[in-house]
Amino acid sequence: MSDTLLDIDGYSLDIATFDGPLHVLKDINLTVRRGDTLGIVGESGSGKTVLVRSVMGIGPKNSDVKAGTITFDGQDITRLSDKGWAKIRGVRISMIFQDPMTYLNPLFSIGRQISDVIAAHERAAGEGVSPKSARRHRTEELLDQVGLPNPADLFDQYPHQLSGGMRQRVLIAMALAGKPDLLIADEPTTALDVTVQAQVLDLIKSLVKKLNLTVVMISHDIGAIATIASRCAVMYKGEIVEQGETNDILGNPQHDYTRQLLAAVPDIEAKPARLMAAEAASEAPSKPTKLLEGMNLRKVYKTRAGGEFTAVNDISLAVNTGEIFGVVGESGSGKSTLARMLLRLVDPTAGDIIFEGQNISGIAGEPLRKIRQHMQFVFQNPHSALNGRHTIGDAIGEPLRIQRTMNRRDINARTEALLDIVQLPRNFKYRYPHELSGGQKQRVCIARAIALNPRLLILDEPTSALDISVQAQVLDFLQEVRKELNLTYVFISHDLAVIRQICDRTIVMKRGDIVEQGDTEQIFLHPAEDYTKALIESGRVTSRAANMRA
Amino acid sequence: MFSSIRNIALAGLVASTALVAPAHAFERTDEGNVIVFGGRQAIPVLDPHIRYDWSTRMIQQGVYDALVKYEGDPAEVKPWLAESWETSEDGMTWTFHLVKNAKFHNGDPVTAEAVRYSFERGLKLNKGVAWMLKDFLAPEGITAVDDYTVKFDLKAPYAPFLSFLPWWFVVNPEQVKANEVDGDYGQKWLTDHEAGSGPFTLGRWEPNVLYEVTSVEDYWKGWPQGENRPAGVIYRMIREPAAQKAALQRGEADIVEGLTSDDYVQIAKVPNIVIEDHKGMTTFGIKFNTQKGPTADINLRKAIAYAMDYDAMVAIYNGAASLETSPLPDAMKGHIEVEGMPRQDLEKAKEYLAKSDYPEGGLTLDYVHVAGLEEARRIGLVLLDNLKALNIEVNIRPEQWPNMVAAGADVETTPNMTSIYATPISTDPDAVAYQYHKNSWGQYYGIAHYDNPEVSKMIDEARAATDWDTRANLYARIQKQIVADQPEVFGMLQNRRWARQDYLQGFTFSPVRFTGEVDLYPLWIKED
Amino acid sequence: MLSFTLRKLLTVAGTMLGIAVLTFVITNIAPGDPARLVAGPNATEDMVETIRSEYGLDRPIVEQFVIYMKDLMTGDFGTSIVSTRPVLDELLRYAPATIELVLVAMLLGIVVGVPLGMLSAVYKDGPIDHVTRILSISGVALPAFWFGILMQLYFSVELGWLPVSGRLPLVARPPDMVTGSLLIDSLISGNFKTFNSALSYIILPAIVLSFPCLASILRVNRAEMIEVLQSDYIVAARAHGISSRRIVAIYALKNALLPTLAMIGLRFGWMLGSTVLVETVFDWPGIGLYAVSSALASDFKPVIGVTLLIGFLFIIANTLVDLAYAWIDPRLRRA
Amino acid sequence: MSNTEHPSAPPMTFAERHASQIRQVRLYAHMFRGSFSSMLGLALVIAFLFLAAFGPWIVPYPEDTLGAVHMGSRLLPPSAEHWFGTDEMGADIFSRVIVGARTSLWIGIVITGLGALVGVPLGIIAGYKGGWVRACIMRVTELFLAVPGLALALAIVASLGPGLTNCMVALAIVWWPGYVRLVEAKTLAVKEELFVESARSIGARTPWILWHHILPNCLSPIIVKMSMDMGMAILAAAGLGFIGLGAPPPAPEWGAMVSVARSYMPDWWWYSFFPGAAIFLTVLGFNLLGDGLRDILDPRSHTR
Repeated sequence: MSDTLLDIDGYSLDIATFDGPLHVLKDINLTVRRGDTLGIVGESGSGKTVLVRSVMGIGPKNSDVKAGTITFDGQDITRLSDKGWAKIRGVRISMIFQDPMTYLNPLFSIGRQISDVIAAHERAAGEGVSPKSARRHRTEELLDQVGLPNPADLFDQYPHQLSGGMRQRVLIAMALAGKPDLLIADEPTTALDVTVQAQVLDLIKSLVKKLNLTVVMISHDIGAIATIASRCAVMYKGEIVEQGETNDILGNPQHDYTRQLLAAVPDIEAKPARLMAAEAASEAPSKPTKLLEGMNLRKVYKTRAGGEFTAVNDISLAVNTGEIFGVVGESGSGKSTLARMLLRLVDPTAGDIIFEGQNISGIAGEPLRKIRQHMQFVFQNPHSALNGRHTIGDAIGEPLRIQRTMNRRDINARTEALLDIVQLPRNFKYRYPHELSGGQKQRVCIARAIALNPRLLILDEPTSALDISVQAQVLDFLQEVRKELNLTYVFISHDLAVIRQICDRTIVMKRGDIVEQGDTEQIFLHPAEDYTKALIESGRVTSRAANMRA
Repeated sequence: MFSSIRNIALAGLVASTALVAPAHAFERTDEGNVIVFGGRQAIPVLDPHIRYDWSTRMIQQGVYDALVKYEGDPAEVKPWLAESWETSEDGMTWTFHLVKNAKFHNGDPVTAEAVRYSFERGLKLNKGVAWMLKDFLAPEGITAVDDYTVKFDLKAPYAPFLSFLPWWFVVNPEQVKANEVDGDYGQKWLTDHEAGSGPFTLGRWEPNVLYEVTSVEDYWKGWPQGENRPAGVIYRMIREPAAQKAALQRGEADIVEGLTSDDYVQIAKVPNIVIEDHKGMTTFGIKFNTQKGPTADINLRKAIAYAMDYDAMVAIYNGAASLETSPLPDAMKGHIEVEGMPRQDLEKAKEYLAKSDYPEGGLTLDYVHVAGLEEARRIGLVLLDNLKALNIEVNIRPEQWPNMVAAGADVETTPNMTSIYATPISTDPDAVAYQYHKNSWGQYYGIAHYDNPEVSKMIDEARAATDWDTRANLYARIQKQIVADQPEVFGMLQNRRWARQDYLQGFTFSPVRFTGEVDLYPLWIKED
Repeated sequence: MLSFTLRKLLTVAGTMLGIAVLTFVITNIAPGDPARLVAGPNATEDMVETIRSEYGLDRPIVEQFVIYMKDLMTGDFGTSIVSTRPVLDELLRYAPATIELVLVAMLLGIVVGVPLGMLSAVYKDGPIDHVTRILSISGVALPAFWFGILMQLYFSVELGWLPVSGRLPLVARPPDMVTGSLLIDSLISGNFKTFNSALSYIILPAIVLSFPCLASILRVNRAEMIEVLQSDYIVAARAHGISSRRIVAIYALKNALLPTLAMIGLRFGWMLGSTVLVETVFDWPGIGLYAVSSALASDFKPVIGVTLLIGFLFIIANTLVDLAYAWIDPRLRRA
Repeated sequence: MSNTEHPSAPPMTFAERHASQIRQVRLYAHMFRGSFSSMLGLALVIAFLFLAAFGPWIVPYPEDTLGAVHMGSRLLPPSAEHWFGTDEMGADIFSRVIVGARTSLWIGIVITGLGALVGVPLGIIAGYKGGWVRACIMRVTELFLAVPGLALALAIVASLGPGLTNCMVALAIVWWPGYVRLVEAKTLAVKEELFVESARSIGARTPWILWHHILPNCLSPIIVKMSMDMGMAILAAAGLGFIGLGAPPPAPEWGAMVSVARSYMPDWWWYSFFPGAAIFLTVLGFNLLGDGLRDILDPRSHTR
């Protein structure tokens, strides 16, 4: 038996589109030996998912293998028939998927789905299908193995009754059901909350050890890769630009792209530049004036079943003029609801919002409309924050058309000026959002937000939908804009490293409550709450991995 | 599939019939043969004093008897429950002597009291047939002199009295009273039950599907066909002409009534199928609004009458119609052929048009017909085509019957032209002449709102006169005057047609029956 | 659960009431005069008046409305002026035929539509797919009345295989009424001859009625299957080695069935509406024919009654669909 | 990253400025061409529109479409002279079928137009406003949808009286709720999009949002539905015509022609066959077109 389990040799793949063929994979060479743990790092569009799916024979439609071969355990599986795959896919190679919600069939119970997989394997192995009870037993064993409590009860439950982390464990159990030779993990932690991410990674790590698995894991998260993989490859635009021992690559990156990528990851341990600057200037801060205050804000939603769900529970905060105010929390912590309440996009159930000394919680109609030009919002997802049917020029000009009485030519001039500010070419005004990259779109959103010269900008996770390298650019750019236009920011994020770099003061939210608040550096260095500590710790994993060379 | 359809058409009906038609089509039951009649019209209410459309009356005639019965062509009043009768000199009193052996289906004898009760019931309910007699007969005017003699005292002399009596069926008072609810004279019960003495009793009664009558073995008057008496008749609803035709060809029906005129021509060629084609009494006229609008102008009316292509009217029926020669149908007593009845003559039409208020034409007239009446629609098309010559446009408007009558009840809302089929209820000329009386305004047949005081006066006189010669003379003058006044385009008398299997025997025609109506009593099936 | 049922019942009652108001208003937009029709052509004005007052048609429309609504509350649908019978009795008489026809047609639509939809989704863009696609769109585009006539012509008149119209042969005594469905009743009474002939009578109208339904079920099922087959969990199932046949027949079908169910509910109502045409063509003695003949006679109480009944059946069908939804989809099950 | 200077670019040509739209159109055309059934639909619709536009000038017997009567040439089978044969009044069926396209086009446009005109605004308002406004609108809509359209339309026409106008009114009355439901559902989805919230955050008024953001994003399904409904409305009107409540004579309306012609089955099959086939092909054309449009405009929603 050869030691090499998977060998990808000179593999190139095109996908046919209307605009011509897209070279998705270019001359990929990879070798995985038994017992290897290989990580593939790359940003969105780098082709890493296409690559691993090709290994499974579930690559995209309209794809065309241009050159090269994929060999699995001595067998060429590049162009295998469905029948051939039946003996390999799921049996000898199996996969853990990215989003545990969409990869579990919502209509079938957990147990049913896993035991079906077991049955399929038995069939493929030609052993004959074991009785239901035996499969059930094996299923419960698997569920137990991935650390799920009460496997017997879980057997009859449905995916929607489980949390994200549990679902990911179920998917892992499914992948292990056939005792595969090769396990492929496709961004297994991306869709999870940071605190859960760490647990899942730990589970995978322990399983690798216990079951002596061969693993190929792809991720955009260097931290995750560093945790699992002993070897690692970096993909960029369909090519593998670098591969080798993980420690070597992270510690001593050779390729420019790898270096850029690592540099882009914010260093959670680094003392923020602004503090150093402030210390250097040792300027006595002028007495802060309050720009925005939220008092006893509370938001209760009615659920469909007739119950109530408290998204934000009695929160008070004050944002000073000129500062960057951070809000940290995981998904479901109520931070987005809070942000929207501050802007009156969501009406608070109780509490007051005071902007520049004016209580805006009760106003409506024209006064509210007028006040909105002073405070603007930048949304998390730039892909859906722009109307796909408007050109970029329309999108940037829209606030001007709504709030100002300007003629067409003035609006046009201002739009071009704004494009200059956000460092986009002027001819972008004729483009449509779908033609722009994520970072460009976020710039457009920012241009839109600053079009009316607001005093306050609320940024709701402005970078979390973007690739790491782009994130860094946008963050830098946001700082620049702030300086230039003298803005006050409320910055919402789940990423503590980012918060530490830019925020003056921060609140930490959990399930609608503030668990900790105060000076950012203070919170970071001396976290009082376990929750905060956990958040910081999970941030450290990635940060440490990326900053090994430092 | 399409080519197959073409094949049918090319090969003709013969081939397809041969394919599907069984040798014997009538239904056989243990009791004997059951004749199947395919018809389009439902029988919602059987009560003889409430409804009397053709399909209803066909079954009523089967299960009930009246004092007298219409038979033959020309129709004659034959003694039935009454074996004889006499009138007083002044025409005010009518006395009828009943047969002694008639009995209801439950065994009760048919007595003078039953007759009295039936007439009283009809008059008091004031529905259905009531209009025929109510102006001349009060319930109190009927007396049962003895068990088998009944006397009617009229309020005024009324010559047509006898001609209406065939439609006044006699019900069994005992049965009706037993099933009375809240003093409704048994209306609810008689809707789908019968209390009669006729040759048939009710069998299966499935509204909108089929209505069955079964023959009474010991019918008091006996059976003309003797041993060949059928076990019964099923009146089956077949609404589509195409389906009727198919049913006939496939032997699912023995006689059908609702084919298109072209179908009759076509199906006549099929072996074993016989077309009954008889001259009817239903007149067709395009009635003008003689009081209001452009058609109040007699010259315009004459112009239209002369522009009409009368031959096309007959052609629409494939020749199975004859043109009216008088307002009265040919089969009616007192009918004369009026001279100068308009026929198509464009010269004359234009002359009259020139004399009218619209010498150049250039107007649009409404032509209203009852929605769903195919021939009326097509006559409208002919009219539309013909009046183009006079530069008159026609707007064809199908209307539901009640709406049409409602609009026609008032001079103001009466359309310019309305197509009216009128079937006289009796053979007495008054039945048609009275349509031209001013008192008929508001009725469907009075939709022309024709008003000639002289004509009205003559009609009244003729009604009261007991002497036939006097009446005949009056009716002749009436007919001429009406034609001269042209209150309508006098159309044609359509033939009554049925298609039947040749083994169906005993079919008799009588013009006084309604369209489609057949006397079920003498029918029988001749088996090879 | 109890309050849920209660709420549901209240909604149904509200909808029914709404339909009653709606149809009453609609049918009284223009004043027809059914009394004159039933009085007969020669009736005098006072005779028409007798009938009008007997049916309350001489009262102001508002008063008629109030009376009708009051009666409706007690389950009285009024009286048909043409047949002089209570509308409710007539509805009960005619409804079984329609329901039988619609259910048979629905069954046909599902039994043919779902597998065909599956097939064409699996062999997307193949020849089967092209044929079913044209078929499915033609099905929706076919005028039912015209198609019905063509079918009669071919299968009844030319081939002589099936009866032209009606529900049962004339001499065949209908089986004892239990459910009102001839097919079921004849089976219950063990009368297979009647069952066979009832079947031969129902085939053509059921095919004609089901064709558009079949087409849209096919279409929805195909589209859903295509989408489901591309979904992540199917990709996962494939990756886990589950056989294609099993994926299509069990996993994907169940997911695709949900929207198909919604379509079935929708089409059920649509078919009830189409019976107006199909029953006319085939002389099927159901509520569609009853509605048409009543409407043509301006006899509106039956029209309102039929509309209410159809609305009610539609609501029942949709409730059943909802239940089936909950049965299939665990996310909708209540704790 | 430093601030790069953008030299003012030379003025762009039209093609450059609209490069993206041009590409989009080409993409649509490409996808459309690739589908046989879509092209068939387009061909049928174009043929139909052509006949509707020029019908009266190209038919061999124009006077037959206005009610000319030729009793001598009744019910002739298809021949070189009369391609589709003649009807019971001797009129050329070919001419009448072709001119009937006009009536049908008019029916389709009026019914779908009215339906969309009433339904779309109501749907947008219901979806966007929510609360009691939505409750009111949707209740009424559901009420209409609870009764099958054809049954309701039948009741309306029966009450109004037969005729083409009444038919169209009746069908429009039962047609709009479909648009309300479609647009409401779509609006509910679009409303949740960030760009709507974004527009609110810059202080856009509700009408602005409805007009600039919600409506354009609801347009694809509306266009698809309208295309489909053109066919379905023609079909429904033909159904009413068949019952005998449609266009009065001599208007060449297909449904009414089939209605009359059914009495002439099967011996004079061509009389009902050709008008029926015309209905079928027209409805088929609009449905195929709509289906094709959906594939390119609105690939996600596929339920009707």
